Amino acid sequence: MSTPSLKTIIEGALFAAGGPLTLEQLQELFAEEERPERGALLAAIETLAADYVGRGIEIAAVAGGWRVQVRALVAPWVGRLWDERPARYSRALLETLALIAYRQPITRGEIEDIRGVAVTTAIIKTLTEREWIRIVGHRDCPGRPALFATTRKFLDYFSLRSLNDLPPLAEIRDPAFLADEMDLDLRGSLRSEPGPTATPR
Amino acid sequence: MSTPSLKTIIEGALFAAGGPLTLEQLQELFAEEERPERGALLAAIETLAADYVGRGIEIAAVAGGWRVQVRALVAPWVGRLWDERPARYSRALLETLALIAYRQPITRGEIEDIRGVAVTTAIIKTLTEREWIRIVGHRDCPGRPALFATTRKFLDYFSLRSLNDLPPLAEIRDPAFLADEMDLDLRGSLRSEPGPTATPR
Amino acid sequence: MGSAQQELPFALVQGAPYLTLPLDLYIPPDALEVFLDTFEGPLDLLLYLIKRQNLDILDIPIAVITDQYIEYIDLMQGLKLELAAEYLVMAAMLAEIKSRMLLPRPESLAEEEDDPRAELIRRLMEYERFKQAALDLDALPRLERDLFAVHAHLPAGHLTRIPPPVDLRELLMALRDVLARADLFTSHRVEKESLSLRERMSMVLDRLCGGQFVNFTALFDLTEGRAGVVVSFLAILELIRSATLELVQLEPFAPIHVRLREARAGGDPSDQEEE
Repeated sequence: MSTPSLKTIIEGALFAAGGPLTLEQLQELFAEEERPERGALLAAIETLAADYVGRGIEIAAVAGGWRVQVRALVAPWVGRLWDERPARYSRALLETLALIAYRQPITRGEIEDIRGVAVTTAIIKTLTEREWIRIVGHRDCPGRPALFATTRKFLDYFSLRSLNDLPPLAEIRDPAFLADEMDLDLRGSLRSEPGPTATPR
Repeated sequence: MSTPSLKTIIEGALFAAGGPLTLEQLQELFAEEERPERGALLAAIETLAADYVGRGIEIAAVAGGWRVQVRALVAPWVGRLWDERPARYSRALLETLALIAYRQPITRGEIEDIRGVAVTTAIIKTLTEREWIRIVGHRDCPGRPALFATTRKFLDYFSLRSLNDLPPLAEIRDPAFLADEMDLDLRGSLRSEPGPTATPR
Repeated sequence: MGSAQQELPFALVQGAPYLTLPLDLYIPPDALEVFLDTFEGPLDLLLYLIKRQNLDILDIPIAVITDQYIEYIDLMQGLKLELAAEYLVMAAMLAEIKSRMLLPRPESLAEEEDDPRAELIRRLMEYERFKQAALDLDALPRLERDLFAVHAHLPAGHLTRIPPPVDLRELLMALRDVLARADLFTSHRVEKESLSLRERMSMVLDRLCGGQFVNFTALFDLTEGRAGVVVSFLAILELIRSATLELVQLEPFAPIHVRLREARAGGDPSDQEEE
């Protein structure tokens, strides 16, 4: 039995893993003395990805590493494998999730201020159980409210490599008559948008 | 967006299914008027299988239909994905196991009533595969739900001679019980939750 | 973002989409409930009112919008629909802005800095950004809807899946959490219940798991002594009570047989278990 090529091994692993694999995880498939360099791994992944162009599946880079996924093009057919329709999320949930994604870390109260309505416990629970958000700390103010942030699972689920890949927030139109007064305020909120390194661990 | 080819759709479905698919199941992915003939499907599967010759995965005919599997040649490497760092069981699984131990024989519905949330099939499957629980009968009520009980293996694993060696419920309920006895040791093990570095399933 | 007005149906009434509200503001009562579900709060409703009339968010005719908003609120209250308190707070705020707008402003103050609408406009714009962000998020390709994870089968023999270790104390801790959540366990009955009884119930069920009839007496192990026999007896009674087992006696004084209550054919008292 000949030794299979690096590419073949990686292919088997990516297809079997059921989720994204990092370079480190791929390296660990090999015994210490035969462990490939990161460069060699990356090259193999690239070749693999090229092999799958135009097929029913593709190799995608997401926050958690590389993942093989069934392409969106065939989703209308493949989705029929399962009886249930894919979950649809309410506007309330999506707005809450968007606020957490773009403004993390953020408290429930701050979300409510922007949305103008209460955030139900059910929404927070659903987002937490899906492991899309988690508590990353508590604000140091009365009541010590929890600070929410998104997780890597959130990024993986929405096919994002980092928070930077989120669609850009709409620009604030500069209201002439408010210009001076609001300047600081708006700049302030813009600054807190996810920076390039804001990818949660 | 052009309509993907039959082969592309089948490829997507076989890879997404997570188990073998029959010709009938594949046919059902298509609306009635565009449903392919068995012959056309078989031809597409054959072409697909040929595409994967010499790669890290293959399309194999098994009793239940066609299935995507890791080639035996690379399996020794791929198998290491699950080698190290066994994942930890979820709180939901431990609660389910504890309830089966203390309230056996018990149905899934009864466990759900007490926990207040659904018990997933995956949890029951994991506990059954580990041979810690088994079905010992069925309750004579609508649906004839299975009754679960713990096994000899369960007792052995936890070094119990019988269920009577488990502490009485009243003792567990005492807030002092776990606080004193379990101290740092447990804290330590709880802290070592799996990181977001997706431990492959 | 604001230029293209979205022609999303504002409500669906008996399947027909309503793109605009009737001018006289009459809405069938059914639609009003849809209405409340359709809007995510007072800001959302205000945005709708503004967009519907192609008004510029930066220069809201506050009197008009306030009147319309309050008409909606009155209507909904008139129909006794439960209205979130936030809607009323907004109504009060609008009324206040309106009255401030009506007051003559001293010339000395730069009017830019004194526009009573400023805070409202800021909030509306901020909300609108995230309303759009939510739509964008929803449009991203996501797992389970647009994309699917692949699962290749790993041939047997290569999988040395190490099951996670579990500490007994961890198990008990989990149980304590459930107990804390479930009042069910406060009943004395459960607390007093002996685990040996439950264990015995499982053992009895195990003996019967084939679905065959078993001689009643064969379920007792006399070597266990009196206590053991009593536990077995109680276990069987408990299982009969919960309709898990059934007792069968073909004729008076004939041996009593026990089996799982399961509509399974092929069981006959004569093919009792060999002992």
